[in-house]
Amino acid sequence: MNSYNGIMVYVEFGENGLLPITRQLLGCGRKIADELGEPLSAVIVGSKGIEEGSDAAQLGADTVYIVEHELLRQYRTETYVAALEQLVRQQRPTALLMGQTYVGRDLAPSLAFRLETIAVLDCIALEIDHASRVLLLTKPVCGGNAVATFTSMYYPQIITIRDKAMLPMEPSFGKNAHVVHFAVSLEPRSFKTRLIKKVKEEGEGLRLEEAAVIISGGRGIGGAEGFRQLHETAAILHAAVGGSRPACDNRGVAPNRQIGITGKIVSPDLYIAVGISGSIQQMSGCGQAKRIVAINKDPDAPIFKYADFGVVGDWKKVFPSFSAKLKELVS
Amino acid sequence: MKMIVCVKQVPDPQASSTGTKVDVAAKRVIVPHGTPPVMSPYDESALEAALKIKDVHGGHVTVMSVGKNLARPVLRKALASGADELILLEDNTFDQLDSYATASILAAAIREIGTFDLILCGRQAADTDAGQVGSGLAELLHIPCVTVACGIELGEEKVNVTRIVSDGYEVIEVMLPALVTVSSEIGELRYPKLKDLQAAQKMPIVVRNAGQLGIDVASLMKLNLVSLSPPQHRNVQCCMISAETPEIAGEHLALTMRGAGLI
Amino acid sequence: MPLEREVYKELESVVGPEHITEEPATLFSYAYQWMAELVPDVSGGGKFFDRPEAVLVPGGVEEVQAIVRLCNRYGLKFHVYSTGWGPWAAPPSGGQILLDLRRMNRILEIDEQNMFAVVEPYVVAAQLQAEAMKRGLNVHISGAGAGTSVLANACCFQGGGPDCIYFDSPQNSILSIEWVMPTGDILRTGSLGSGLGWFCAEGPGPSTQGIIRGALGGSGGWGVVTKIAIRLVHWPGPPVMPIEGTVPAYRTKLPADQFRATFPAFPSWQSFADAIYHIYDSEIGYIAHRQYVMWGDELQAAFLKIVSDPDRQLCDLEELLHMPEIQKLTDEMRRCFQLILVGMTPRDLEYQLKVLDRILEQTGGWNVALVNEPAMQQYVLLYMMRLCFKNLNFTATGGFIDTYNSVASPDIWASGEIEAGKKLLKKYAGRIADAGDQAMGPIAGQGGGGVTGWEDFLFYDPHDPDSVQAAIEVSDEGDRLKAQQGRPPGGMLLGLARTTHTEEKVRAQKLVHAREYQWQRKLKQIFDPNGIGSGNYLWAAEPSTNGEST
Amino acid sequence: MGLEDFKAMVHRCSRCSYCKWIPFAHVKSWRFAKGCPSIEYHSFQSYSASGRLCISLALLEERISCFDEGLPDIVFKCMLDGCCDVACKVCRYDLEPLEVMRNLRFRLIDNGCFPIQDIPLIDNLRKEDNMMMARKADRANWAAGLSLKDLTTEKADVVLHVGCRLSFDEELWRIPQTAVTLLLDAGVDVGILGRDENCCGGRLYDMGYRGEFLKYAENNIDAWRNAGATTVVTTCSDCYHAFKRLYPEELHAPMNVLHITEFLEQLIAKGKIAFKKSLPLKITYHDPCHLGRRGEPYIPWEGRQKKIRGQILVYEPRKPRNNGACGVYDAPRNVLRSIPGIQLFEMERNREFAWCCGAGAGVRERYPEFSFWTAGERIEEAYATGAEALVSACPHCERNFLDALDQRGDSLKVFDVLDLVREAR
Repeated sequence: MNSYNGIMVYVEFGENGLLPITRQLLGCGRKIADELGEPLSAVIVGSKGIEEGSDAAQLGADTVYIVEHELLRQYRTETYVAALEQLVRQQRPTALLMGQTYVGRDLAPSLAFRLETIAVLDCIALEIDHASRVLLLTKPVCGGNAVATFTSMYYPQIITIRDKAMLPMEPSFGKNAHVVHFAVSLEPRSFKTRLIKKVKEEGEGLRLEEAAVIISGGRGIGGAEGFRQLHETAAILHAAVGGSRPACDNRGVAPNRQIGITGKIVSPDLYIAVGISGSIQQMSGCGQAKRIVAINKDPDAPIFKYADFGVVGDWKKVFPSFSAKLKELVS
Repeated sequence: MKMIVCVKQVPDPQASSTGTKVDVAAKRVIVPHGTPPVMSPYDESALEAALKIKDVHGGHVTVMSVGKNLARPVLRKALASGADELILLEDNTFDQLDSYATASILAAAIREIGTFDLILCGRQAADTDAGQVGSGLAELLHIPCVTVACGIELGEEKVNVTRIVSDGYEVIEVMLPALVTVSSEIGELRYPKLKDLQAAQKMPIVVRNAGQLGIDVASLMKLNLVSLSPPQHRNVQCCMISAETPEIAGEHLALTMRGAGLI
Repeated sequence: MPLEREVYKELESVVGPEHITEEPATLFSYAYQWMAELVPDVSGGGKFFDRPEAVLVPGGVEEVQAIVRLCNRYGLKFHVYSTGWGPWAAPPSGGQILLDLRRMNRILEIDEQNMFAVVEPYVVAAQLQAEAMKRGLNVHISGAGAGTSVLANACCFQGGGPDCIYFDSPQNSILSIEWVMPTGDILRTGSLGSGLGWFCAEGPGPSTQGIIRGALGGSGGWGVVTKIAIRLVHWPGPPVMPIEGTVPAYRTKLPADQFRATFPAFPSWQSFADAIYHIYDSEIGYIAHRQYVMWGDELQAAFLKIVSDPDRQLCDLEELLHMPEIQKLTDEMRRCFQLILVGMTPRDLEYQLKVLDRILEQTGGWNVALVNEPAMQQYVLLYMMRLCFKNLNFTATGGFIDTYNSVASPDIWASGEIEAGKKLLKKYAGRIADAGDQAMGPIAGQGGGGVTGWEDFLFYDPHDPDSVQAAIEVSDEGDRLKAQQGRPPGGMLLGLARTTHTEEKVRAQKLVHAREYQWQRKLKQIFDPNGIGSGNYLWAAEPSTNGEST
Repeated sequence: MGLEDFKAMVHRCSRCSYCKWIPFAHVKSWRFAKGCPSIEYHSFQSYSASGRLCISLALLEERISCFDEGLPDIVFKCMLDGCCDVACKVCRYDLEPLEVMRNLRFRLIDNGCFPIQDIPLIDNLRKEDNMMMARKADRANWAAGLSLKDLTTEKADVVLHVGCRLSFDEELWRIPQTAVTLLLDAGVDVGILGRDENCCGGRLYDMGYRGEFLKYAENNIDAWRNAGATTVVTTCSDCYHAFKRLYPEELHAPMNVLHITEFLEQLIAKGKIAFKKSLPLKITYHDPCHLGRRGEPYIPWEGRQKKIRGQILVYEPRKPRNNGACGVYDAPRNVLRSIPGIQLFEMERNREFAWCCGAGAGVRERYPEFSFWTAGERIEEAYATGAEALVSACPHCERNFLDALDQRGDSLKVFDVLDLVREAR
């Protein structure tokens, strides 16, 4: 493993502070780091004050790098790649772990190629081959029809990890990390992109990532018209509404509400699948839900292999009475 | 406007899932016999994005694909849909490539072409789901990259790209030449007409092999595929609720969920 | 090596782009041959001989002529192909073009009064027979069956068959010929050459038929025969043969007072041979052939039961062989042949049946009762009359060859050669289909009163390398045995295949054994000065230098 | 199964050319002795069953490649009508030329080597679930005004599947409409899936798109189960073949499948359909390939090939032989014969060795010229019988004959068996 050393975790923040995936990355990173006998570090990238409130020293890493720059105020591929490139070239970690988030899946490949290595995205398992001390990176491929395990001899290994695939780091693990402010030099004129607009489009209801209950619709629901019914029911259950890729393509729900291998990976307590066949691509996004309820007119639809409760029938007929009954029961 | 669209030929992701198997020994996913490969759907959207720009602003669209045994009819569809040129980077060694090798081969071919304004790729391929070639290619060519676009608007020596983010979307202005990876929201590839297909059948295509491109795949591969296995399924017994009518079944479902404490 | 573009273009301008191809898949479809695996030094043990460089499908004699002239100009060898069945149909070596004559497929004329038909190369026997029957006539069908070319059987290969006893041999049935010589010039022989029509084989002056046809046929190396007139014989049956039964066990119901299938069988080979002489002498019989023994004398009865019954399958074989009545039948049929009697009138048939009875009486023979069952009678009549099931040769394994065949007087049947052949096959039992005496062939291979011919069949599995190897060994051993007896080699089919494609000196010497081959070779040198006509062994083998072959 | 599983079989072809002709026993003339439209139209040996077996071997031995430019033309210019298969099996018990040719198609499709003209067809199919380049929403227009059960919501014993051709070919709507009238009048509990009826997938399968076929087959079987149907009746031979043979073979889904002529034969025998009028008409009946030789029931078989007596190849246990013997030949003829006044003449090539109409296996869609030529040959044969009308039991045959006649400027009448039944009632 020559001169590379240490596991580095890329820390991401959401509106409510640290993203859950970051905890999971730290948990996984700690395990790998300990097994390899290497240190665990975390890196926070942003503009001044980014680390405030995150209690960087308590993240559970041995070292926390804080990379601050005015040009890093908002995520942009170019600036973040440039900043991380400088840190990684200096620190030479064995692996850099990121979340399979909108940022991670954008940042990881660009950074990897910049460093003349390769990234592996959307991993669901990370192990060490003890004989060779090589990382075994496991991820779904072919839309979830198969699971592949890769290795690479190129370092640093840049890896994104799927949400909920790893256990979060125990909160008790916190210890005082060595916090290092890493100075980067960024030349504004070298950048070719500019963020000109950012629009929040959460739409109706709760965010998918935070909802305990999700109602999700498939191709059969049709466009926005059909989804209105799902939204109404969601309001009763305090649920979020999502959709399969065809449903998004039909403009039934917003793109960022797509659940599946190319959308969001969710794991609510209850997932209600309406008119969703349960193709492997879809189930990759919600297979971790605690309970699944399905309404589908095809008795052999794969969704019934995942569901705890199911009704075979046309959703147009089943759903209204279901919804009405729910309303009655909940109120 | 000179555009290059990179497309990948993949096993049909919509293949009958009951017939799809994982050949563990060969480390390949096998779709049922009689299932043709397709252009990866996101790549079709990338092509559609290019054609939409061409519709409005004119321009030249070159489609490029890397692989072993590339099926002409699958890729000529791009020509029939409105692309102007098809370049196949085809070699027996271009098999089961990783993203780094694929991007490097594309980069070599694009350097041969020389000038271009915009490169479009699908956000990820339907087989490997790696999602790296676009970003990687941009890095290799030292051009900016915007990923997961759902809209592209052409301006003066720049494009405005609308990209999907976790809580909405953002618009990024990027100077040309640039690379954009495209998501399905941009729209499905238009249907080619029969006469366009027949015309496409006769259009010349350019084929370049590893030697001509000066490529040694072995030296480019950075990833080893150790194993490929079928996914683990959640193993539950589904409690099916049936009733005389679908309406009653709906009510029963709600009641059962209440009974099980789900609501 | 692909053709020069210039040459290809010129050939294309002759036949048109639709009728010339260099598509590799198509070229291989012409290189695949039955028995190719028996010539491993050329085929690598697989199914493909050398593929042609291009295939042309000319539409008529002018196009053939133009192609042959171009071949002369460019020194390009051509190989000619009609129905394409048999190892000699693929080009014997690389670098040749192939002329597929399938578009030259017309029956140009049926002259009822003078009883002949004029046909092009791709008319198959079943077609001409059907058209002839409508006019109360019939045509000879080669032993290879109804699917083979009438013209090629008459001009280019041996072409004999079960009906020679009545129809005469095909070479004796050729009348006038239209021949594109290897130089590209056209020669019209017989009455046709004198502008008098097709009716006569020999015009004034020397016979050209012997030159064109030679002893065993021109074998393709001899220009292209584009039309022949062929003699027809009487058909006293219905204009359309009535077919009944379920596929594959079709049957025909012909008037019983004019048509009769018989299976004469004998206690010894001597009586078997005697009966043949008597049949010749008494001039009875329309068709006479030792047919069903092709499956082996041990299996023929059981096999007949299988193939004549739509509900039977080969897997019933073992069960049938254990049945006492089949065992009895097997014994009854050991020394038998198939004799079809056709009366031009009911009285004629009556007479022939009486003669047969007398012959059986004299020789101690009997008529196997199996054939008297109506379904079997109808099946056998159809089989022998139309030779429409001849591919049953392949039914057991997909591969057969003849190993030890002989063309000789009927005495050969009593000479012990049958037993020698049987012993030879027994030795390889298991690796080849194990069936005993498999000596099949016409009772009058070369015409009435002439000689019999038989082929010792052997079934092997083309997919099984060990079985293929056994077939090669049996064939070679058979030839050695015959050489010891001072007789010409057997294994006609394999012999052709192997010498067509090899330079194997010994075999070549054997095959140029006969004087007529030598003459034909000399003639070819005169008629084909540029050596562009590609054929089989006659032309491929080096002439022998030792005394044996002259 | 894939092409590689047929290697032994392609080694054992004797290249005898039986596959190019009707069974020789049945040859009645020079003209109509030919059995294989593909080789007759294209001349080269490769356009025959044995040629395609040779090619399969060349492909398996990597002498040629799927990607050779001329290969799709050779492989796909064929109706897979199966006359070759019947002729082969007259003498061979161990060869399945049709199976090999189908698997050869699957192999090419697997590699994306399909005729480019397939693209719009398959694109539309994936969107609209039909093979007619039409809209799914229009699928049930033929049934407008008929009071029929909608099996997406109701249940019935019998589901009538009319297929893509009859759903969208307005000129032929009279055929399913007649079928409905006859069935309802006879008191049959029948319904349709209407707009939700899907393509049967049979033609896709023959075209090489087995993967697409599987999806449709799965869908249809589910839809029938949901409707509680025990019997599927179809007015289309292509669909009949798909349901009768392919569904049980590929999806192990046994279903009682009847062609409408079989059902009518039963109804007539039971006296539930009576004829009041005489139709003085000389007709000849064309056997649709998919109803005749290819419409044999599927009989499951699991076993092995073994050798007995040295090298004789047999199947253990006995393997069903699909040689055309058990196709549906008599039902349509019996229906026709029961109509007063009808005189039925047979063409020279009939039943298991009938000449194909030219429409099958994607040829009409991909190579219309060849398709019409093939139909023209059949029309000539029909004329040769002296008949005034050509009757069939498959809308694909009928459409192809109508179009070919149109092209030739001919006026031979073309009917479906149902037309004559309707006229005589």
